[in-house]
Amino acid sequence: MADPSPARGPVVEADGISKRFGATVALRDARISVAPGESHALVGRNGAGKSTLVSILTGLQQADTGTLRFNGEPAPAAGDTDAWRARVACVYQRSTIIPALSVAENLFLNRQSLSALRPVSWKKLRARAGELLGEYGVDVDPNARAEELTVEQRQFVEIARALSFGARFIILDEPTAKLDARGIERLFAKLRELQAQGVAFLFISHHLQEVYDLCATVTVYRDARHITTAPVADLDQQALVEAMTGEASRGTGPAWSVTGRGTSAGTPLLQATGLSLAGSYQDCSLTARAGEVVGLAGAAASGNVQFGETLAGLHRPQAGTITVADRPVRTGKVPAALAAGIGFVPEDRHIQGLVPQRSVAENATLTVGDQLGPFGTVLPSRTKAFAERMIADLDIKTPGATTPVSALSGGNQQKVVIARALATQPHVLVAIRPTNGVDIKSKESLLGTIRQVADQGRTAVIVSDELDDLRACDRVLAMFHGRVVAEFEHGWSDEQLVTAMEGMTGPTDPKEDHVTHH
Amino acid sequence: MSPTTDLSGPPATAALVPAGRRFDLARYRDLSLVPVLLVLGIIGFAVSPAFLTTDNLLGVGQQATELSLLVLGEALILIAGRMDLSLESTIGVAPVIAMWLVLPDHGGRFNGIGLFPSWTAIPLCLAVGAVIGAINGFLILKLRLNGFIVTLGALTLLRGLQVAVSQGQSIVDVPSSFRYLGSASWFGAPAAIWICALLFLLGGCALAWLRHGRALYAIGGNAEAARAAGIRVDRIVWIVLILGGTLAAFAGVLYTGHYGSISADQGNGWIFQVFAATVIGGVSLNGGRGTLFGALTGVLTLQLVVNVMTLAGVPPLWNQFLNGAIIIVALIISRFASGEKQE
Amino acid sequence: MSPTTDLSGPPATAALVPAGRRFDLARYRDLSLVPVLLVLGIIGFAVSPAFLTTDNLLGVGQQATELSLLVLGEALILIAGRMDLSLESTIGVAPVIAMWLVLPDHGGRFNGIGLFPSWTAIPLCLAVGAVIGAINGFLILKLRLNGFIVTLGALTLLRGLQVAVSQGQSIVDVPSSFRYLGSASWFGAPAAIWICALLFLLGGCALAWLRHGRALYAIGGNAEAARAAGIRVDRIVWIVLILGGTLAAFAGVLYTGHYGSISADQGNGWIFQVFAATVIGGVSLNGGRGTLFGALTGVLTLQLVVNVMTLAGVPPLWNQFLNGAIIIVALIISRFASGEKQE
Amino acid sequence: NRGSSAGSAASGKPKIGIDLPRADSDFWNSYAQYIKSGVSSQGLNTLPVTNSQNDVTKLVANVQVFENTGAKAVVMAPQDTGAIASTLDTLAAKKIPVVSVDTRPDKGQVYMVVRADNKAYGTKACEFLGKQLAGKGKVAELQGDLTSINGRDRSEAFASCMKSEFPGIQVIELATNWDGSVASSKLQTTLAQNPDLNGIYMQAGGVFLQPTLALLQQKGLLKPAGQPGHISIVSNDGIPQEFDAIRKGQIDATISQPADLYAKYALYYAESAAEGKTFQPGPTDHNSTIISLPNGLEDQLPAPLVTKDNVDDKSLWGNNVGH
Ligand SMILES: Nc1ncnc2c1ncn2[C@@H]1O[C@H](COP(=O)(O)OP(=O)(O)OP(=O)(O)O)[C@@H](O)[C@H]1O
Ligand SMILES: Nc1ncnc2c1ncn2[C@@H]1O[C@H](COP(=O)(O)OP(=O)(O)OP(=O)(O)O)[C@@H](O)[C@H]1O
Ligand SMILES: O[C@@H]1[C@@H](O)[C@H](O)OC[C@H]1O
Ligand SMILES: [Mg+2]
Ligand SMILES: [Mg+2]
Repeated sequence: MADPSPARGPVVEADGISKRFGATVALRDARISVAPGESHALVGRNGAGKSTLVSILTGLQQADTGTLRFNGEPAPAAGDTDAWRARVACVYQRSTIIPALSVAENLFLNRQSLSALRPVSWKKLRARAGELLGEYGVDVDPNARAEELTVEQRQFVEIARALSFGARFIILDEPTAKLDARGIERLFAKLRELQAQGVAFLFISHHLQEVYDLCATVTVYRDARHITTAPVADLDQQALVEAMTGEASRGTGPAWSVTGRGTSAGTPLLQATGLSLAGSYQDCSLTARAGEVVGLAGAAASGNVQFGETLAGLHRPQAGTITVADRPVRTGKVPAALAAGIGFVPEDRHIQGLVPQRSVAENATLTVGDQLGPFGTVLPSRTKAFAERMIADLDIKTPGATTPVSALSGGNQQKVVIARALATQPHVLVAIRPTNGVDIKSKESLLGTIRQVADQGRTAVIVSDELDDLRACDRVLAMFHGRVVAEFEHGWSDEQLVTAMEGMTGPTDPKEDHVTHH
Repeated sequence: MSPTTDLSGPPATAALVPAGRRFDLARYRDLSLVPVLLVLGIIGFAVSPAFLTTDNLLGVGQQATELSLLVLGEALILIAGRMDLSLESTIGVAPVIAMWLVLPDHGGRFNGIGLFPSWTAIPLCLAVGAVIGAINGFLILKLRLNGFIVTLGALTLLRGLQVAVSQGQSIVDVPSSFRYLGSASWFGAPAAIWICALLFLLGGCALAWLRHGRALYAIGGNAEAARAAGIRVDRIVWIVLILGGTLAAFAGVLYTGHYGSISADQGNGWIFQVFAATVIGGVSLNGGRGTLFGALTGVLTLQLVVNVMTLAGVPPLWNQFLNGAIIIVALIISRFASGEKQE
Repeated sequence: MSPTTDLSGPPATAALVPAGRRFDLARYRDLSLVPVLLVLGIIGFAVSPAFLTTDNLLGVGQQATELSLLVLGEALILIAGRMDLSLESTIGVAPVIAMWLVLPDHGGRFNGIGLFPSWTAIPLCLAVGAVIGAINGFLILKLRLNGFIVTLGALTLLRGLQVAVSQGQSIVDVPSSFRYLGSASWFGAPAAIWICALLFLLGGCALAWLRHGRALYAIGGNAEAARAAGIRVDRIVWIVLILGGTLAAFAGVLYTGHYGSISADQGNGWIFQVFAATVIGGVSLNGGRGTLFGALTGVLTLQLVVNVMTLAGVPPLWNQFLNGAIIIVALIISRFASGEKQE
Repeated sequence: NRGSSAGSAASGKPKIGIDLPRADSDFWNSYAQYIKSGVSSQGLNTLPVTNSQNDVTKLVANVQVFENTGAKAVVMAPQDTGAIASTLDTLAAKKIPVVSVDTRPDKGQVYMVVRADNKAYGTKACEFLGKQLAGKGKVAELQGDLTSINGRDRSEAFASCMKSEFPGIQVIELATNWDGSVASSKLQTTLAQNPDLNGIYMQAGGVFLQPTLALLQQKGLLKPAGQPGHISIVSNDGIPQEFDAIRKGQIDATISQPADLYAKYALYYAESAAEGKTFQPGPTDHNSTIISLPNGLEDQLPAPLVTKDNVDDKSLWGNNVGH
């Protein structure tokens, strides 16, 4: 399919690209150039214009100005999708899986048969799908409907599909955001293999470590502009962050620190005992004391997310009890959990977090409707004041409290979700993947916000598989296959935790009390 | 109405550029029919001097009352992300069942079972409406059936029930309480107009300033997010469906008083009008957007069009054509006035 | 109907578990009305010996043909994630406009403008249907207006156009080509049945095995994703809307032949039946799911119910009530037979 | 008992299939009651009575069931007079005679049409109103559905009579789809525009009477006949409520569309047809005339104008129903 002869130029070269959405300038005179076989990273803060560039590079949208060339030739015409896909394949940031269709069909969407008039041979299609999935070690029935897959499995279907076109240039827009460590490893192995065959990548991620692991060149965008392009080796992490944020960073460490204060002394605020939820986890317990942040680590199918959701009242466990400050909480009811003082940051802000067309103020106060006025009223003045305080406290970048939340960049949307959870002044904050898809700068401040909760004498539970998140915890419980398998005090090494999350029991056994302090 | 992430939603307004202008437009989305109303007013004025008389305008107002109550109910339901087609049958069947319960079992042209005293007619009628809403709610929320088709079935079923109970007759001898509200006049204007205005005002205030009113927008906008934020989604939706049924039943009370009898095809075919009015008035069929004020301008637009066409003496053969055309034109105007794509 | 990615589907359990069982259930979702049809058959047999006669069953079949063509069109449109309410007017207005174009301008009870020779009547009629679909498509896809309300406006407008053009009269003297298809008999069964069966078969095969057919599911399931996969979403949706209009116009041809004239209220009120049949047959109102076979069982269910009720001598006053009840019951059965919540 | 509702007395008689056009209007409701009582008093052998809800496709489906269950004659009231044509052809081919009530099918063989002359309704209403208003003034006409043959006949006859006989009267035509609330709203607008309105012609009292009275009452325009400012009203149908209104002087007249005779003669002709009797054009023994149509015969039943003078006449069907 692809031309094996030496390429006549960069696989892609874009110059002077500008794109506006109404009043928003998403890209301003931006450029990028990816050499054949190069692994090229594109980084920038939320809303810097990365995904917009992706949609222009893949022909989904047309730039307002600028030139675009593939292998030295002008880009195909706007509607000629086949030509586009011969030049560039893409894993988009937003899922492009169609839930009601089978995995096999999703993989070969719009190319189920060789020509439009030739009937589809489902048997062959299934066989081809099986082979393709096999290459990624994804154990999925090609016949299953996509909606039956886990998020991670879906992401792999997505990746397998993009890579299966045989294009010599592949764009991956935050492909790792939905994968756990093992998944990321598998993906990277595959990418390196392809790279060895001379395939070029444009790789987008907010995990700078991944950039260093995988890429040779990095391009930084900021505020819709191109800032710099350099070999990865020439930019250390600090320089990279500076380029992204435009501010000299005040050092490498985060602004917050894990104090470890109150770890053993604090009174248990949250106590979950013997919780079981069929199909997700069994007999799990957790204690969180005032002043500490507890991590609940676990890979995709470990049940840690469901466990966190159960604490927030989203699921009713078959067994077990939850108490907050020694008072039992009715399980399976969000209002009960809220009343008991449990705040909740859901896993996916698009699904459970935000009401997109409503304002920032409304979203931020969704949980505290009863505190904004007498007799069940919601006074606009109080809502606004409340929201403005949140905006200031969490440093949310928004034109105003009345802006629809959908107009904010991803990181700022995530802050609104956190604001919503903090609005009730919870004793216990349960946050699931709180920094999902958020840029490095915002991540730091979000974790800082969560630490603050603990520092004020309350407690927080971070449910995540991201080591960066878990580093903000005083204590981490690792889950595997629905059970808590290990517990770590602050100061664990990455390998320790990762092994535990992969089911090989770490050096520290759960419930073990004697742990070293740092 | 599922919890979804709408990729094609409104264009994200700038976080970079001061968003003043754009934002204002969005704010006045609910006013997008006001220019249409003005134009209709001017045409009406040009067409006939009778247009701008109190008599005529109050007439238009009163004619709009029953429809507007259905629109009020439907708007609340749509904002909460649901639909109810059966309102158009409730407006007929609720009064008929109330009559059947209170009218004596002999002597009249229509015989009931005389189970309750006749002063209970209005409360009974409202209760029937509430029960209908509750049953719809049960089927939709507990059995998780498709709301559009459940209420479509209910639309047919209830109309059939009305025919069966009334034996297809109109009921002329209705209790005076029933007759009063639809025909009385307060302070120089029909009572029905005052009542509707009051209900819209109450509803509007509740949506704007009450916790449970605000919750409707959250539920309609993203039910999952609302649930995760501790809003009792199913309970509130159920209440809204019950409220919708009750409002439709109350529209039935006004209708009966206004037209002097309960006819067997009361409200027949109105649901299309209800949807048209609500949506051209800026309420989204996908939930989470719109105001009662907008919905009200929708009703008034449709009603004024009929009035102006009658005044202008449009040939009867072209009436229906123009009615359809006006819906599309109003839709186009409200789309471009608000600048938002509709999905 | 917006392009969405619904990640909140059923808990992602499967795929760990061997997915055989789940998948099978889902596969047979389209058969969920088959037991209902069987039960109806048994009741029919018990109720009257006339039920199981060729005459009766072919009669039911032919009565179902026109509705089933609308259902075919609507099912395609729904699968692609859209809606078209105006089909019920197209079935009447397309033949009337075709007549107006071909009938001579004097002498008949209904006078046309005689612009085209009379053999062009059927092609003209289909063309009118296509044009209507194309205009709807323009308003929905280019102006980005809400499809439900656009086609609701079109429903009223086209019905009004029909009344205006035909002056409210039925047109009795139609060209013989027009009359033939709806009344001829091939191999012992009405031609219309063969034609419908063929169209459903073609449609079903296209949906199951052709790329463009599969594209409808992709578009209805997630239009953004379909676009990213290189499917020309707007173009295909437009074609489907045009196809829907054409099928409705063709239903008009069959109707005219079947009933011997074009009546002014041909198809009036059918759209509810169309939706009911399509949805109880397993096609999702949210797009991306369902089959034509399912939709066909939906039509047959509704039609058989009427037949059995007539044979059983259900009192006329309770007819409509039972009609509504049956929609809800079928919905409940299809919901529990498929085990899926409906949204 | 499979399908047939025949009593033992009737079991020997030929089976008759009867379809009612709709169940939700006062007029047709009364017709249904007369049919029911006629069937039992005459001991007829009928198939289960069906209701086609104003939809010709349902009517055709019902007729098909009649054919398949052995009907020897069919009584129907096709509200769509065009679309019944091919069904009539089928029935003719099977030698099943058809009695059509209220409407005259455009094409296709019928044994007998039982109806009153709807054009005559319009003309009678016009003549009465014209005289009441002494040939000048403004009249609002609440028309029926533009797609209904009866409505159109009434409108056309009314219009042509007004034009030729009373050119001094201005007629304001209002289309209503047989819908009371539409009628009321358009009448209200018309009243605002023409406060000097002095006559109303309602094409169907069954749907327009109460809304009209309620509106006039609210506007203070409901003055008894004879008083200044009285608006002359002629209605159509002859249901009991109209008679009450005539007695109270609220309306002036109505045309009694004979629901009882419709039912009586529909059954009579159906039975005769099944027994193979034939009829000739000319006057009948029941005060009517049979005329010849291209596709059959029509018995034009008398439809008397009812005014204050004859409103208590016991022979009017409106005085015998419902009590
Ligand atoms: N379709 C659109 N309509 C309106 N505004 C848009 C649209 N797509 C993107 N934007 C705006 O363009 C800007 C750039 O967005 P883009 O998605 O490219 O950012 P990004 O760099 O990918 O951010 P993230 O790291 O969060 O993925 C943002 O301000 C966004 O709000
Ligand atoms: N089609 C669009 N219409 C309106 N706004 C859009 C559109 N596409 C993107 N945006 C907005 O652009 C911003 C960034 O978009 P993007 O899709 O990159 O989100 P994100 O912040 O990276 O979220 P996530 O990582 O969770 O997908 C968001 O505010 C989003 O709402
Ligand atoms: O009198 C009218 C009748 O002739 C028509 O067919 O239906 C409506 C009736 O009121
Ligand atoms: Mg992005
Ligand atoms: Mg992102």
